[in-house]
Amino acid sequence: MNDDTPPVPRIDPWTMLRELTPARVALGRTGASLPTHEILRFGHAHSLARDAVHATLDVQALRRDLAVLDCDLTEVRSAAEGRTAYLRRPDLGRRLSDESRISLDAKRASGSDLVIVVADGLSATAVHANAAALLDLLVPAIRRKGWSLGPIVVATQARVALGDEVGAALDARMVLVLIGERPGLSSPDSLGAYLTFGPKPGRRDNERNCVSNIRGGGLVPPRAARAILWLIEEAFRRGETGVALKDESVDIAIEGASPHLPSLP
Amino acid sequence: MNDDTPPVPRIDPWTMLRELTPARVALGRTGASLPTHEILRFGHAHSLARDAVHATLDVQALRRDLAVLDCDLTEVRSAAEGRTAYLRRPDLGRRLSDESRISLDAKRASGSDLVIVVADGLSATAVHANAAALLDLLVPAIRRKGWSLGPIVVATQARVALGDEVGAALDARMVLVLIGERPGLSSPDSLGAYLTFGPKPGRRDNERNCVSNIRGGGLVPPRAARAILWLIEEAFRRGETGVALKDESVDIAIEGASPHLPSLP
Amino acid sequence: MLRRAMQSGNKGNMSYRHMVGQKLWTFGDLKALMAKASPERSGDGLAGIAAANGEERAVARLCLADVPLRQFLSETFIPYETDEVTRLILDSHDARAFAPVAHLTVGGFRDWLLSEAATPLALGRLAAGLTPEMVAATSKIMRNQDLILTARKVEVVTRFRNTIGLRGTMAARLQPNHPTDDARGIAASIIDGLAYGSGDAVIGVNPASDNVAVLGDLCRLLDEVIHRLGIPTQACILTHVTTATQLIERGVPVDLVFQSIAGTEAANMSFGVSLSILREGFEAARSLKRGTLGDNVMYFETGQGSALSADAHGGVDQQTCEARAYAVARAFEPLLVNTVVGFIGPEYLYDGKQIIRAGLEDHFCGKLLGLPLGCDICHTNHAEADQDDMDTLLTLLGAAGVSFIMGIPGSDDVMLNYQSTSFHDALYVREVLGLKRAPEFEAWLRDAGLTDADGRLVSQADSTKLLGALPPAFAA
Amino acid sequence: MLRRAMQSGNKGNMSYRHMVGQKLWTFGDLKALMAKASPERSGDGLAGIAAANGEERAVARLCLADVPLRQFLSETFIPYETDEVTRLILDSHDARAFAPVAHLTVGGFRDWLLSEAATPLALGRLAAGLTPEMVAATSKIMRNQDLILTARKVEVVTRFRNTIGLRGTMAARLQPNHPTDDARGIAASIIDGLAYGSGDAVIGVNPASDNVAVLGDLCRLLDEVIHRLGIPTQACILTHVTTATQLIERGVPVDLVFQSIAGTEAANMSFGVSLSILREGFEAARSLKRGTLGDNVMYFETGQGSALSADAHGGVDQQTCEARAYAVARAFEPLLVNTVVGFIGPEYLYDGKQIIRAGLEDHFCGKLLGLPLGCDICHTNHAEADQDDMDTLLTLLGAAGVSFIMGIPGSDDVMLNYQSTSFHDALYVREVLGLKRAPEFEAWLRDAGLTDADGRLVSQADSTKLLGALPPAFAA
Ligand code: B12
Ligand code: B12
Repeated sequence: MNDDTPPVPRIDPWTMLRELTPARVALGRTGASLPTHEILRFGHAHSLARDAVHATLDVQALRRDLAVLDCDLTEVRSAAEGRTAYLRRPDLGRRLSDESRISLDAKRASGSDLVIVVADGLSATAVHANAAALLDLLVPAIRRKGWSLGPIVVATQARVALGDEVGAALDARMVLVLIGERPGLSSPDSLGAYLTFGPKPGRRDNERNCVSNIRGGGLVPPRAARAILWLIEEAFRRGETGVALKDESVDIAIEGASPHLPSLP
Repeated sequence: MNDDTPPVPRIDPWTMLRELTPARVALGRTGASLPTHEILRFGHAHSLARDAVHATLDVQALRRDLAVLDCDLTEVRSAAEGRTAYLRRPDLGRRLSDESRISLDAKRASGSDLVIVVADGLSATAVHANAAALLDLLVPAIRRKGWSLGPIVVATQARVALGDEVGAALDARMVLVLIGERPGLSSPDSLGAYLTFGPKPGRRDNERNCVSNIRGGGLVPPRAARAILWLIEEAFRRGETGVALKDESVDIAIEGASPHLPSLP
Repeated sequence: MLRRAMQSGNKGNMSYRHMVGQKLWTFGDLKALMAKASPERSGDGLAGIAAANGEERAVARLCLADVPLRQFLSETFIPYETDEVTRLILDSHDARAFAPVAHLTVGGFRDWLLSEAATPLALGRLAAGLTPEMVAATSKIMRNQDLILTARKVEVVTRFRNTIGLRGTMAARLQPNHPTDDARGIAASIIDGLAYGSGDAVIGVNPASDNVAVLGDLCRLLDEVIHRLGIPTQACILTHVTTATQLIERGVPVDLVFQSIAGTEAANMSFGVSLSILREGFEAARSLKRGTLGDNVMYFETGQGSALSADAHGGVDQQTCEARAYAVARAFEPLLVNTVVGFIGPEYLYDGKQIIRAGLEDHFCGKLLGLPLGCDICHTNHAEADQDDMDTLLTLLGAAGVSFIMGIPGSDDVMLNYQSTSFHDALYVREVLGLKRAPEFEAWLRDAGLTDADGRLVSQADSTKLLGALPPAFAA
Repeated sequence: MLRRAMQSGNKGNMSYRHMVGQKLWTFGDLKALMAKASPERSGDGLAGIAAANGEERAVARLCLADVPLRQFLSETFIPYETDEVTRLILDSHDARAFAPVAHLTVGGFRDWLLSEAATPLALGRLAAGLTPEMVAATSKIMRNQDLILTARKVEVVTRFRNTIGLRGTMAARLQPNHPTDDARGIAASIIDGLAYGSGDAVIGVNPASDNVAVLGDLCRLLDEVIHRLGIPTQACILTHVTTATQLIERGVPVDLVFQSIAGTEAANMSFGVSLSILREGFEAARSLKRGTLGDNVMYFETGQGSALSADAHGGVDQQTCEARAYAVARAFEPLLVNTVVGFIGPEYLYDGKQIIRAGLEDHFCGKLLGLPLGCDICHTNHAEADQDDMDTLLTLLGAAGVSFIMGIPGSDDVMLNYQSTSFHDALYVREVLGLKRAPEFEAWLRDAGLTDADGRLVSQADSTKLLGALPPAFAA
């Protein structure tokens, strides 16, 4: 190697971009390739993200976290027994276990405007990290709005569509499913919110709305709560959720999205 | 497609070569590729060969087939329980199960010149197809030579080196292992013969000799028996098997290898 | 050893039989035969339509190879009466284009495709004569090498502000997603991508949000970046087609209109689309005339498993469903069609091997049907796959002549939560296979001093120049 | 998140530690660290030395990346005192050649290898300065694409009657095995292979028999075919080196001497060889001076798992054992070194994915060590692999610049009972990647009217000509 050879690996002159996004920008290169450190950091993150998929929901801790809300809390399980079955059989993750169906039917009181399902989905970590913070904001606001709130249903080995059966069993006008999104490499703790008007088995995804990427490093709970509340209100007004219902709320518009980021040098 | 286009797929002008070898010669081509029929025939053969690996040795049938030889027949199993363990754990396939070790120790009489092990190896089919025919020739010849013959040990889930422990347990001067070779696409029934002088656990493969490809379409049992007998005799004479012992027998020399093949047109 | 047998039964509803040695195998109908002839795949297992074992799979292939191509024109998999995709396929079938291969069986068609007779020209002319079911069937009896060898013969060229799909080129979509759609975050990823020579296929953002105002701002951001820097490329916000149509109506600058599509009417319905909804979006985008070199204005994404996931597969195997989605795509002359191959998860494509195979099949089927097929070579963290598998598929698709791939900073999509190909990965495959970018974009990079004459990144490129030319949202 | 830590302990017997977040990971010694840094592989699991899970594997790689290359010169994996392969490696290490990278860690070495600084020339000069353990360690922190990108920069050229390894070329061994070594059967496969343009690497027969007379006749058969047809190639009977030595002593025409080798003295012993036995064979072959263009007279075969299978791995992971076998090979200036990658079975390489990865690693390691590395891209029927996996590895190795592959009629070796690449497969990869044959052989094919100017098979080639020129054993 001569002295005039550039350093290996090459460092990007635009590393300051890193402060603007959690994306893996300005990684540098060696020839056409990623530097060793990045390859290995990536591999390590991958090993952790794979584990995150298998984390189990700590229902007791969730109960404790949600105690202040003074809600009726019920647990259900999907028909998928265990994580392996869950991963291979999405159909089972969308159906209640027989036991859970019976126990829900027993709870079916007079119905309610809204039932909230908190589901592990593909990331229990997401629920651990964000569900309580979100519900702390949502539940009081829902009560303020005067909508009647059914029990909070904690669902394990659950897919989004499990909410349809839960909502129908509890005779709810609408169901909100807060579910762990599949864990990403840098975002293993992201929560998704799916809203379905008139829940019943057989609803299709075009009949729901979604608020996604809810987490500290993403859509923070206060903004997520506002977006969800806007959608709930609008859905009740129109009597539908789905593709036709577009989010026209204004408060999460672009300019304020990340107010505390440093400006470019 | 024009009329002057050659036929698809192209047929090789040298298809008569097919009569000279079981190898897949003169398959024709379409562009650079194998014709559809060959691809699919291959895939079908592959599915069958994969099944052949999992065939289990029919010990009862083998007992019946070998009854005429009037030999003492013993069964042993390796320490690998089941086919999956066998495939993943060659180390276990080389050791006797505890039960089998005890039962063999009980049989250890005064020792013998030769013990023959008939082992499933990777192809029980090979044993079904060829072991009896080979032993029908070998056993009388061995007796004629005056070598004392121990029991015939039928071993399941066995590797070649299992013969070392069997031979040692039975205090044999030499062990001959007839074992199913891994099944090939066109040759799922090929038997290998491995000869080890002074068998004891820890022998290495350089201390054995091998006669391979014993089957109808390969080295037919009469020729295989002659090759094996030559090796046994020479091994007893020199007091060793292995790399230093080269097969210098003459009768399987090239000219007569497949006497009934048609000559070229 | 193998003997062939014929189909039996009434026209349009046959059962298929094949004799091997002494054993007669029966397959209920062509749809079932197709499913059983498919390579092992978790989704088909989930749907309960896969072959029971390797032998049944092998026999199904032997049987399928004997089916005449014509049969696919009479035996429908999803009824004509109830499915608009089936109607689209059959109604738009071009019998004249089909004529040169009309006499062939599936197996004979494979032989023909691999032969010297199947020139790029002949294949281009044939596309309109092929149905998705025909190409899917053919792919099932092909090895990986056949899929590569055939696909690379096909050249599909599309244009908006540059030229995609020329032989020897491969484009990349710059995918600068951000978990809150933050303008500066997105711009940062765009700068990074451009500096690494990515972005000729499209600069395409998946918005986390469905908020119409946010989406409008994003469209304007991309438009500004492209025009300030004078980049010969196009922008896309990958929101729902109905939202994009609304944005266009509101005067927002939209280059390409995006939509996820599937291969059955019911699956499309669960995506909230239909052929007529797609047509509205297509016409809205065309009306803007924003393309300078051509008017291919649609960007579609597909991926095996989506129909099954929506319980809308009608017993059709997932790869055939996927090929049917291409029939939907080709009705709208898209600039780009992207099979997002490992995106959904292991319930449809279990591991690296299944993802690799599916990627090659999709590319082959799309290309044969005349589409500009690219591939999001990707996996999720719940699948049994890793970057080695992605490197493998990338290299294979590069050899197969894939139209474009994704470029994501460091492979890690921080919003969609999955791993795809990085800016660096594109450099790798360009280096190893000598693949160039879209020529207009390649020239722009060179003129901007970012690459040398060979298209390689310049060692000490003054990529900071890019930073100066940023929109205000970024510099704020 | 990740913090680095240093090795600790006395020189030559260190323990390795790495801190990640709050957690301190410890690895007993360098050998253990190497094993845990290896990609998942059934053989290392069988040996009980693999990482317990993905996280441990990832941390081991982080830790290994920080190990200085020099460390491999002081910390031996198998004792110098008891292993002649270790002695060979250390005693023949060229410190001057090593100097340019002597200051680097494993991770820094990877960076350097992928950089523009690592030119083909620089890599060629470096080879003698590298040890198998260094290259094995580096391969463990590389992705598939890194292995391809680096290996293809290296050019290793060897010669006997033609030139192997020139950039842009790939040769093929014609492997005409027969279950009874029947002369006409073998000749039939040779004719078939030549007609398909195979055989430039070597015409190499694995004899089923160990019979000295049979082997002598086979040598004469091959010699006759090559000389009658005037083929610029070499022959080899793949019997034991000691047998080949005896044949030479008896005046039998032997071009190349073959031997299977492994990476430890004990494993070689179980193969019945040692460095001095190999030297005898090497010198015997050289003494015949049968090469016309060069005197590379050895043909070696290797493959991950052989040392473990012989219980002679000494706790070293199977890929490092394999790389050590290359140190044995390079002491004898071989014409060809062939990693028979999926040959033994699933207990060492479980499935297609493991076979593919191992093939790329072996090729990378061999090339970096300066060897003419080819690959028998193959699998057995007890492994979880199929022809799709083989197509994949073939394409990847073609891109990586593999020196040669196997050519077996229809992929099916009817004697060794496994599936490898066919004559057709070589045509495929030549077509897709534009790879040529050894130039002398390419010219011979053209002159014989079998191929056109591009090296493609001629449509109506009069390949029957070949049949006329056969030895009597064949025409009998
Ligand atoms: C996987 C996925 C898909 C898959 C879903 C199939 C499947 N079996 O998983 C596919 C590729 C088919 C898909 C399609 C679309 N998706 Co999507 N998808 C995702 C993704 C990456 C992960 C979802 C997840 O982890 N769910 C959790 C698991 C446990 O739940 P599940 O029951 O297994 O999965 C269900 C939901 O994910 C649901 N779903 C998936 N996407 C969408 C989108 C909407 C609007 C709705 C209501 C439901 C929905 O479908 C699944 C099956 O029922 C998210 C991004 C993210 N970070 O979450 C985007 C995301 C949810 N999708 C999005 C969009 C826009 C779409 C499309 C509308 C795009 C389009 N223009 O066509 C389509 C159509 C959606 C529909 N109506 O069916 C947006 C939603 C934006 C928003 N705030 O409304 C997201 C946030 C990503 C994005 N920014 O592009 N998607
Ligand atoms: C697999 C195999 C190998 C593997 C063995 C490792 C393993 N774990 O399996 C490897 C690649 C290491 C190998 C090496 C060699 N092999 Co080998 N091998 C085979 C093969 C293809 C299959 C064997 C089989 O199915 N065994 C059955 C299973 C159930 O038994 P196993 O206990 O799992 O396997 C043991 C035996 O196979 C044994 N073994 C393998 N090869 C040889 C060769 C000899 C001479 C001996 C004594 C033992 C032996 O090693 C294994 C582990 O202990 C056969 C061909 C065939 N059709 O059978 C050739 C075959 C047996 N080998 C052969 C040869 C020549 C060799 C070598 C001597 C080549 C060389 N010049 O170095 C070397 C060294 C052998 C030794 N002394 O160790 C010849 C034997 C010819 C003869 N009649 O003597 C055969 C017939 C193929 C051939 N024609 O080349 N081999």
